[in-house]
Amino acid sequence: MATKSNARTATVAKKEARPPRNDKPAAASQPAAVAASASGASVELKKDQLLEMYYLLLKCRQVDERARLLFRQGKFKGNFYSAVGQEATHVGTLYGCRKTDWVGPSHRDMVAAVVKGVPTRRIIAQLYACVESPDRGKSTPAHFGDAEYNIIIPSSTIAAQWQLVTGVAFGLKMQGKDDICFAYCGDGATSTGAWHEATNFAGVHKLGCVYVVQNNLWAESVPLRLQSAAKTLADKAAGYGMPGVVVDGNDLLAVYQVAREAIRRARAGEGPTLIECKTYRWYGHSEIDPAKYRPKEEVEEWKKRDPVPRFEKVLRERGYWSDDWKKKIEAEIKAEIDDAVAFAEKSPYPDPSEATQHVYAEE
Amino acid sequence: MATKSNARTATVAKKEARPPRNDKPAAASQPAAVAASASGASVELKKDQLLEMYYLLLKCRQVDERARLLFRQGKFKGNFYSAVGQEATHVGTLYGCRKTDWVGPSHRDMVAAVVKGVPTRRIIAQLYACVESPDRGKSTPAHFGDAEYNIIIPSSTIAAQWQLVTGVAFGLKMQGKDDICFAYCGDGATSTGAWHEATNFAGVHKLGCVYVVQNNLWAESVPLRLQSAAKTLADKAAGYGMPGVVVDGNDLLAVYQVAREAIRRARAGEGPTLIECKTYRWYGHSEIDPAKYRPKEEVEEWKKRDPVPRFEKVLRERGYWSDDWKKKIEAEIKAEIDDAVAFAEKSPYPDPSEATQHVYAEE
Amino acid sequence: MGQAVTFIKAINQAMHEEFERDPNLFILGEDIAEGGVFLATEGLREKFGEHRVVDSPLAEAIIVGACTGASLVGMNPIAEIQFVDFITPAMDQIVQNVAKLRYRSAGTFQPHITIRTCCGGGVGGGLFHSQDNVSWFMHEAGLKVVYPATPYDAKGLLKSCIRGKDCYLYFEHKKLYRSVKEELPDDDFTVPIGKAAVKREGKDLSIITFGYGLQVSLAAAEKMEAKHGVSCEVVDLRTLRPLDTEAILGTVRKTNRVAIVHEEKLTMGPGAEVAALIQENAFDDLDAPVMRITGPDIPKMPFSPPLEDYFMINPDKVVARLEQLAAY
Amino acid sequence: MGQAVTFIKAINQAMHEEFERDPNLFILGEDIAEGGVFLATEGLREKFGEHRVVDSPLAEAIIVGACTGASLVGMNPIAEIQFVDFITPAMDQIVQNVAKLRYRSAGTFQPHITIRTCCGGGVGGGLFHSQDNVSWFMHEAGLKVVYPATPYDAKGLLKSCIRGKDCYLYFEHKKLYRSVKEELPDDDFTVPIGKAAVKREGKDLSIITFGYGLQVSLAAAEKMEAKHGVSCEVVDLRTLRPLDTEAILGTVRKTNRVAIVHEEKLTMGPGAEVAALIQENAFDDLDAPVMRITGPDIPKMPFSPPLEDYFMINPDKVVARLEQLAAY
Ligand SMILES: Cc1ncc(C[n+]2csc(CCOP(=O)(O)OP(=O)(O)O)c2C)c(N)n1
Ligand SMILES: Cc1ncc(C[n+]2csc(CCOP(=O)(O)OP(=O)(O)O)c2C)c(N)n1
Ligand SMILES: [Mg+2]
Ligand SMILES: [Mg+2]
Repeated sequence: MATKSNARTATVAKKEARPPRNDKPAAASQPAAVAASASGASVELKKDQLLEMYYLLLKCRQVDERARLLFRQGKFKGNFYSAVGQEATHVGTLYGCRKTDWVGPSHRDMVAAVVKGVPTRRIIAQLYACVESPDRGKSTPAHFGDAEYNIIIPSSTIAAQWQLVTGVAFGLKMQGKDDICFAYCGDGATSTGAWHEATNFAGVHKLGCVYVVQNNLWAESVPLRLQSAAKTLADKAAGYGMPGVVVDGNDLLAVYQVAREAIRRARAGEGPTLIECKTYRWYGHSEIDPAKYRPKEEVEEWKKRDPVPRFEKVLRERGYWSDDWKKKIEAEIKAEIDDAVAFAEKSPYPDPSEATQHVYAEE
Repeated sequence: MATKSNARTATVAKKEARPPRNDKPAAASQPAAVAASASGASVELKKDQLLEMYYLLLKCRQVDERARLLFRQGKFKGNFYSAVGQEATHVGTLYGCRKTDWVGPSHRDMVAAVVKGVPTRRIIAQLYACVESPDRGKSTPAHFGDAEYNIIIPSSTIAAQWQLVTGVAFGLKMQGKDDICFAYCGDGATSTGAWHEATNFAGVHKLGCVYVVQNNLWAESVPLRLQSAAKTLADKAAGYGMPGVVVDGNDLLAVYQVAREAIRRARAGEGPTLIECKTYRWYGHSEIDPAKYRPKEEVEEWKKRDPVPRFEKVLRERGYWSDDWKKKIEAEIKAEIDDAVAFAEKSPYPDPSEATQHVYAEE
Repeated sequence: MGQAVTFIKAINQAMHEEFERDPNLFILGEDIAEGGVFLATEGLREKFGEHRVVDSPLAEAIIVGACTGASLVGMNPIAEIQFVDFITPAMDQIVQNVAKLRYRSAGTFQPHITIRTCCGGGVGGGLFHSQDNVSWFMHEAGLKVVYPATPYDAKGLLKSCIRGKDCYLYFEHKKLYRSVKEELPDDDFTVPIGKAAVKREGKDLSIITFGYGLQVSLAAAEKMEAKHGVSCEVVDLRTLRPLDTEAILGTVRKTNRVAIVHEEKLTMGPGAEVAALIQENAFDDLDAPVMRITGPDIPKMPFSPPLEDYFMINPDKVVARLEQLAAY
Repeated sequence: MGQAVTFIKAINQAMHEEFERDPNLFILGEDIAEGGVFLATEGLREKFGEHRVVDSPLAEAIIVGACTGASLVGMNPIAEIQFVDFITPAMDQIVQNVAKLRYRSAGTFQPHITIRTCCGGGVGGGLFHSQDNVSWFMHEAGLKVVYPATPYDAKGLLKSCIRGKDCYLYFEHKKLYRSVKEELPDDDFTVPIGKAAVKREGKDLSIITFGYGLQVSLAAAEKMEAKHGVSCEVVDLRTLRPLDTEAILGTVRKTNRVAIVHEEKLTMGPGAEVAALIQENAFDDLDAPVMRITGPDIPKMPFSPPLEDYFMINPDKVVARLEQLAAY
């Protein structure tokens, strides 16, 4: 394991069993490859924090599912890359971060903005490519960025965010600041030269980066076995002189715990950490991908590991759960999204003349 | 260590102590960081083979030193990248390989051609950029390639050879052939995206590649500490799902032994191996680099680890040595080089009209 | 003649037939074994196996590097770059290795590769699924650049690349994939690389174009005829490197007025070279400056529909400019 | 005025002065802390420390990526690409991230970077130390491309990049580094980006050029005057994107005959755009076609001296073509 030479305390990570690495159904080859949940034992979080985390998890889910629905209803053009199934990787890493911390999301990380506290109106407006979107319709839907919240607007070119975030961390380090940088990418992204050059650079300069690889076993229709022969993707970390941790990406508290240590290191100037979250996207690569290449059993198996009810279970165990509360927040979130949709639908497309704006800072 | 998860038998590699990773003088920080020599114990080579290896080692040295001299005498233009001090990495890996095996040399690997059995005339002619050079003067000196010997002509762009050789191995695999591919590069090259993408690809497809990283602690004036934070460069191997081995690159038999296993694996279709040879270039990055950035002590320390006398010692210990023999082969090699120089000096530059040839196969 | 097939089907057919013909042919790319986003590779894996239809890691440099290397031992590779927007990570391999390996070895190493990639906008792809980037490669000696506009040419040119000895970039405009259909001969055929074709005869002015520009130009030509009785000749370049100088100058000498139509950005777009070439070689034949009717000088291309529309060429935009040309 | 300084010294001075002026300025590149192959960065590390003069890993993509990212938090980065031949691994970052980040975020993210790189042949560099590759970047909206030819311009333009808000590529022709000297003002000065300069007044014909082409063109102009009494105006573009259309058309309208001189390959070289632009906008002012006097259409450039000579432009080659232009 990549953490070997960088011994760490996160017990969660060490207990993690590996989900299957080939494209055979997970259930068939290695049943219930879910790690023992961290379920809080070593994580000190107060009740209201845990409830807030659940709220965020649910909000990610609802925003993402609504985005899918809106796309299928033809409400916005382009495409959409759903993160449903992977939301614990966003909430677990970003919960409690500073507004001034930086986030480099990839195509599947629109909901990172939800966790970072961006108003839902801004997020939905981006899908509608309208003037109320922070990018005024310049970029494709789901490529949500927001300069106010230090969320870098994604480029489609895989690992672009990884490079930029690394550069931001380099700048912050030169400025002696302790804001840190979160970057997200998929298993496929780890094969790119851009990813390698950036991760290596962060290792050399001990940058304040929390690198989150969402290993969902597929890159479009390409299975992991054709992507990498590494035992785990976290094994790559040693080659960059940083700790690498594998964690059950569907176990919110497990992710949270692993992320805390990475965040501590990053903020303390001890350098970056590579976190591999084993997770799964429930739907196709994008809304136009029927994803027939994945065995049904594999999808079913992973849906059973849905991070939302798993975290509900934690709350129940601790006696924090109430069905009424769930209904209440669900309704609240729905109302917020409804409002956002109404808002975005009212917002016009940009005037064609905007096409020539923002090419340069100085003409 | 990267070999951990890919347990191998090479005891040499495991005994290897790490030379210092910073740009402080080696002697100061970690005296005599030379590994216990494999000195043959487990390597079964007959006397004539050992003598042949010495002969090749010496020939590399002499050809390289003559090239340096010729450059300083103004006999050829351009530049030259000396491998003096690193020759054991070439002889140890390529000794006994097939003529049909492929080699992807970098800028510092002209002498790989010596080991592969290329006539010295061809090699020296390349320096002179004359019509007798296999490339008819198209490429810069020291970028020696030879289609007859399956030595890919180097491009200056670092890691280009790594990519091409990986592709050759992919082709050979598709054809079901058991010829294998050797690629050479420096420590600096491991930071490139091209290197990463190629190595990862070879891991996925279990290609017949022997990847040799000559870690000479410097990439031009850039010290290793600014190149990589990995404990060893071989640590990168695990991230590609292949064995990584560190070896004393100035110990010919140690390199040979490690390479044998890598070659066996490659030929048997078991996949690639990453070999990190700890070594040192005696001179500047190129002949125009005074290399003032390196502490004198470091250079002195490494010159003491000269692979040539170290291998002489092995031969002496085994009772194979004779001063007369040494004198004889030295003279033979010198005569061969003299002849090659005379040959190259007589060979004309290409006609200007050749400039427009070979751009396309079909006009 | 067989039945009418789409542009994408013509490409798919070409590959099926060539895979059958040449056991050394293989294809390497992202997301291709299942057929790909546009189904260009549909059925290949099922028929020829996953050792010849290989899903690559997400790594464009090694897609090109591995194919090039494999060609040195006699394999015949097709490298697929999913979208030409993602060709930039392979720039080093294409420009420094592929384009120059033959040259720098004085022809002793003989790389051969067909790099297929899809390009072009007007399909709601936004900034990273609408690029062309063809100009960069037109500049590089050692590469040949092919850019078909019809199913027939797509099939015939792809076969020529696959059977050729050089290193080819083969561009497929997404907007053509399903919008054009054509009956193709049942028999094997190829289309020569480096030859343009007159796709519409005319006598008053010439439109030189390629790719999706052909559809737009043909429509504009109809409108010019109908509206003004101006007879437009339309020349489809088909290959962008090498340019078919003879065909280009031929139409210029015939009509004395010429417009270049392309979707790519104006500055240093393909039209720059064509315009420079024409005025150099047929200056005295020109009754008007060579006109470039192209996309604007902004990143290609913003997503929001009005912005995309602003970028795209269309018959009306072309007609508006051609009217000026005719009146010059 | 101070004492005469070389081109490379002017660049070095510009950086020293700007490092002094702006505490957020830093430089990242390979082999720079010791001064670099050409001593462009000499003395910077000693004076400003290794946290501001940073030797990077051998990785051009992250050199550009890290600088761009750092600029988002207010740092002012210079990225050095040791030779422009090695800019290809950074193509993705430059074209997709740097050039488009401002645009795709509607100006809410504001990248700023100066990418310095050396280029050009005629110095025995062969195929991988002689490239220009400037054409690719001229094509990209979002980038500004600067290519000085004299010490004064080198210094003034570099300062403008460093103080500017945009993303710049700054080209340094190796052959100029020590071959041209000029006295520079003691006082701080800048040279505006996007402005060409008439470097020699003339009335019979115009030479439009840049970089090393300027030296060659000035020498050729002298010869034309001496040999034929032909008075040549020489215009130095200085910035290749955006082109100074006004200055270009100005000289064309004055002399009515124009040649573009550059070392880079002909096809899709910078001259293509300039020629296209001129004939588009000043067709009726032209007494002869715009002539392109450039390097040949082969990989830039083979090593062996006769092959290199074949590639390089020189005053005699230029004069031979200008004689044709004058006689047209
Ligand atoms: C450089 C580049 N190459 C190819 C693509 C096309 N593409 C978009 S997403 C994707 C797969 C990404 O897989 P992964 O990194 O595992 O992320 P996931 O979609 O699974 O979250 C590909 C190949 C791209 N956007 N950029
Ligand atoms: C892509 C690329 N970037 C930069 C260079 C310039 N360059 C040539 S050799 C070199 C250093 C190589 O260092 P290393 O890989 O350690 O090999 P060594 O020279 O030490 O054998 C550099 C930066 C290059 N040739 N190619
Ligand atoms: Mg994935
Ligand atoms: Mg080195």
